[in-house]
Amino acid sequence: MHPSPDIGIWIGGLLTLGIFSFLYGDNPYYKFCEALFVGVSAGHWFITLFWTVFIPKLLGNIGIAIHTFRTEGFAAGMSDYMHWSYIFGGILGFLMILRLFPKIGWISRWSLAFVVGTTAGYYFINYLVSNGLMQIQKTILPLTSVGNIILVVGTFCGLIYFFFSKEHKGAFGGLARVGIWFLMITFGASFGYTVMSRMSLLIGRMDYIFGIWLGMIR
Amino acid sequence: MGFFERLLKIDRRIIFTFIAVAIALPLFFNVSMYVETTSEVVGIFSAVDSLSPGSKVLISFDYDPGSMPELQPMAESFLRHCFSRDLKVILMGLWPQGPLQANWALDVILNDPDIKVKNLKYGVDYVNLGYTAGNEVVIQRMGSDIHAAFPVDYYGTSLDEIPLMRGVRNFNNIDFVYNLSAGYPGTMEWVQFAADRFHARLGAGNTAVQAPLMYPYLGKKQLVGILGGMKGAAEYEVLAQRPARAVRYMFGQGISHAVVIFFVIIGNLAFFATRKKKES
Amino acid sequence: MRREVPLLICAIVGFTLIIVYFVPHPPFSDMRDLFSDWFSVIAAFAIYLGILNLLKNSVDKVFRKRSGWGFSIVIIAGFVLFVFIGLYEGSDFGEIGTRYYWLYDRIYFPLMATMFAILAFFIGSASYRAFRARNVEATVLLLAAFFVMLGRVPIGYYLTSWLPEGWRMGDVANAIMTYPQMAGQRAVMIGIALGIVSTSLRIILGIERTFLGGE
Amino acid sequence: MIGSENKTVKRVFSFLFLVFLFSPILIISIAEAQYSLLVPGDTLPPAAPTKTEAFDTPYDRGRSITINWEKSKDDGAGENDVKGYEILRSTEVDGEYKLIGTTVGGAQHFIDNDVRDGIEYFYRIRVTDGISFSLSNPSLPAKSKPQWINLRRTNIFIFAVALTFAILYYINRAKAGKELFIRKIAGLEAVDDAVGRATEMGRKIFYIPGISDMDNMQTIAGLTILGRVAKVAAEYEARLEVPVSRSMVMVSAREVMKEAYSNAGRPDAFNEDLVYYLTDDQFGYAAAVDGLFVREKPAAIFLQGQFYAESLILAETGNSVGAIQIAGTAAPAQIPFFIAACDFTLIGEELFAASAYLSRDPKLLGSLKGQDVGKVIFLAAIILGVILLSFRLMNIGPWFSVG
Repeated sequence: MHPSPDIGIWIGGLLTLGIFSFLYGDNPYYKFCEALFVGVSAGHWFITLFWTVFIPKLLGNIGIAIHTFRTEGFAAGMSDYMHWSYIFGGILGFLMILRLFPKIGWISRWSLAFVVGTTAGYYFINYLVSNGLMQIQKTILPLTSVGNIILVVGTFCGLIYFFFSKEHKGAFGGLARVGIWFLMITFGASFGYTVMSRMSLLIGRMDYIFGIWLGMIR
Repeated sequence: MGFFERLLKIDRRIIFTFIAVAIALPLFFNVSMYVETTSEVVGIFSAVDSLSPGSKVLISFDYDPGSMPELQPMAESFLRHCFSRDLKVILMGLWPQGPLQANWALDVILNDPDIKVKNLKYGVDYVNLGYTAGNEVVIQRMGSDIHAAFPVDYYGTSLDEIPLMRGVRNFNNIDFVYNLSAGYPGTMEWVQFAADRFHARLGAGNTAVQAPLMYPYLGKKQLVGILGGMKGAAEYEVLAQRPARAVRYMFGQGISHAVVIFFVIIGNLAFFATRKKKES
Repeated sequence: MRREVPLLICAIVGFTLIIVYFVPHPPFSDMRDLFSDWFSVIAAFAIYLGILNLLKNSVDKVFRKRSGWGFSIVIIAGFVLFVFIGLYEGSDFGEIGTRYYWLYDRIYFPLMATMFAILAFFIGSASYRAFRARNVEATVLLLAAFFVMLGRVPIGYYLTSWLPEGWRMGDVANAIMTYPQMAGQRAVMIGIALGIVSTSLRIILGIERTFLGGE
Repeated sequence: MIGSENKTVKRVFSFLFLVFLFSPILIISIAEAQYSLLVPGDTLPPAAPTKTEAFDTPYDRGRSITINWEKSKDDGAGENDVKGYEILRSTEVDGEYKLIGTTVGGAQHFIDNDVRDGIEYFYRIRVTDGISFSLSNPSLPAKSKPQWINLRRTNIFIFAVALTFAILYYINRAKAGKELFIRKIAGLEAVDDAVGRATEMGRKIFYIPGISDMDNMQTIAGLTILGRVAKVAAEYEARLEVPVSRSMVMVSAREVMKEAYSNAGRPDAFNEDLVYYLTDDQFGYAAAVDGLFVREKPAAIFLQGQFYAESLILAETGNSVGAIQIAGTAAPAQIPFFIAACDFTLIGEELFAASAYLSRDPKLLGSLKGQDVGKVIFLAAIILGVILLSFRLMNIGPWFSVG
């Protein structure tokens, strides 16, 4: 056994044990790790957004816009003008912050509406294409093998289950029931498939505790 | 309360203990197990194997240290395969942590004796483009111009000054795209943008959770193959005839699966035993 | 102003982004990228609101000495430490070798990876409870999980290696994944596509407006 | 002795002479092995590519020219030694051609995305077998320009319009007062019971709207459901708390709850602190919410929205404290865990149907009916396509592909 001399490894190891202690039950050790985690991760996200979005995306683009204006004036091309548009992004962000002042806080809804509108428009097309049409295209298969038959029947019945405006009764209900079985196979299979992933995460942590930290594994 | 009733309501901490032991114990033994290969993994392996030397492979590292146990072995065995086939490798990340993961994998592989003798040069044989924010939009930009999506590489060198990148403008100049993904943005986005819109040849390595979601995309046009979780990583190592970490970890993996299955069986036995009792 | 303007913005922006898909001509072609960049900028502003809320709640707890106020100090200290060092390090804060990276690697990462790894235990306890052959549906769920779980590890191979190739556990698991699993997956995906198309439409048309609140 | 030495010297010399004599052959054979120089005909360069044509890449934003050529006769046939093609470009037909890109052997087209709109470019293709080259004739000039409409996406446009029309049609019918049947969704029937139980037990209700931001449709759907749950909670006078992981979701959730409480006639019961931010971090949030669950022991937990790996961490902990759990997500990977650990789970599309189901607003119900019409269209397409393809009549698959 050769425990690591690195204090950082010890901190990491102790925090690892602290989180694991939750499995036994809630306790002050876990509460400490949880509180630290919340504070530290909130800080991490704040810093990440600050240095990867706020500075380069907002200030960076406006900086480029000002620079091109000073060097090229009005001769700049269309794409150069696009940099100016980030001011709108900045304004929408600023409106969001106004939420802090109860009297004019409602104006942040404009930014919210912008975000939701963008999402709606983008999702409409993208899901229609990639989740809808492309999957239909792939389901149009010749019924020449057992596999293809299962695929077509399964997709068909599965979709029947999602019908909302028709009662699942009679033949229709039968199809929906077959659909549920297919869905159950899907969920069972992905659950089983995932077990492996989760176990490997634990292997990684155990390797850290016994290998890197305590030096018990060669 | 009878034995079976108590078994049905077993304290979950007992299950936790079994799992912990099942995972920890095998780490102390060095056992390698037989790994069967599947067609999804062979799909990627043979796609890479059939590329002619000098072909360009793009690897996108779309994960962070959280998924290292599963994805890092995949990254390493894939890189080794590329280098041993004399392919040119372009690394990048859609996750901020991606390029770091890439460098860690490079560090391991470039120090491998078989690869070291090739004396590979940065900028000629491989390059790390770094990270650009923007998720799938980055892929879309790469479809029109990689130099616009990544004006400089990880170390701040202009792409125009990197020999490897000179003739590479978009997906037309890339012979294979390999994506290591742990979520969003990841394989789904690469399929939707790189494969669907720009017709890139795409393979992926996924965490085992994500892999089943990608099965619908399998096929020549969207995904030539997929590595799912540690099993996929181990398969690739076996195909490349270089068993490494993933193959070693498979032992603990197997034992822990056995524990879960064991409890599922026990649970069902107890369930039927108590039900019979109730009926009688 | 409070209700109409947001609904108008929503409708215009949403409709524009649908149209943009069919119009490759600039500036429409760049609209999607641009809007997604704006979103990031808005999110970067908005995080101040969340952080202020977190700090306010923590400080409140400390001053009112509510139960667990000591842990609120830990929250504040952790936050201040990361933000202070992160701002000090500058835009290269994440590079290997910086102080920030040390903190990230030794404090944040172990916490994150362990919380993630806890799933290994929970997946065990969840499968013990959930996978019982209570009825037909539950049995189907159980069997699919059982075969795939076994098929993905070498034990499955050892148990069934006497069977002819193509009928072993690994092959069964693969067959489940490639056919019925994929069929169900597709049904779910197509359903979601329709659900999203319809919800998007309701939002763009202003029929669905709960997220904006009232007057 | 001398004689024998002489003999040795002689032998060495004659050996060296022989080596000298045969050295050209040796060198050539080594070279042959290295470069296959002596294979008959290989001093010849590969046949030049033909029919080089360049044109504006169709249906794009401009700044792109597509180049097609017919591959060299030695590519895949003939000498079969083509290593690749190099694409050369110039702005004058007999000007200086510069290398702009390369492809592997077998390729027949290249897209040049490094051009300026409105400028004429000429292209030549150079084929190489690793030693020698051949050049194609220059292409006719090509100019790039942006297009207004992407006609390749006409099929998608038609589907989008058809679905929109179906949904709008039924919304209008519902507005006109036509009764619509909606099947039972168990998870949503349970909302009232769950809230009622919390009231009886005097414990809290937690509502988790997923961990994504407002740029995710599931979050928006989750917030809509929050509106209905909050209204029920306000009516039952149960305490509902919403810890969130995104600031914008916090802002929206407060609006939603405030409105719900005032609709329920209890605006005074609403307090902004019922919605609070924890951290943006996925697992940091999971750790904190787990802590809340075990300490507050809520009677009911709602998990509605976009979830990732933390789904099971939350659901298992919620289950261990004995809460009634109603989950809903369209993240296919997480549905199995919710099914395993929660009492009720809304699967995929059901999450998006929930707001209509709970509100019973005719307009929303109408849109559900419209969705079903979409399903009929898709199912019909699958049946038709499968039949046509099975009898080898035609393949309608491409109708659904993306241009």
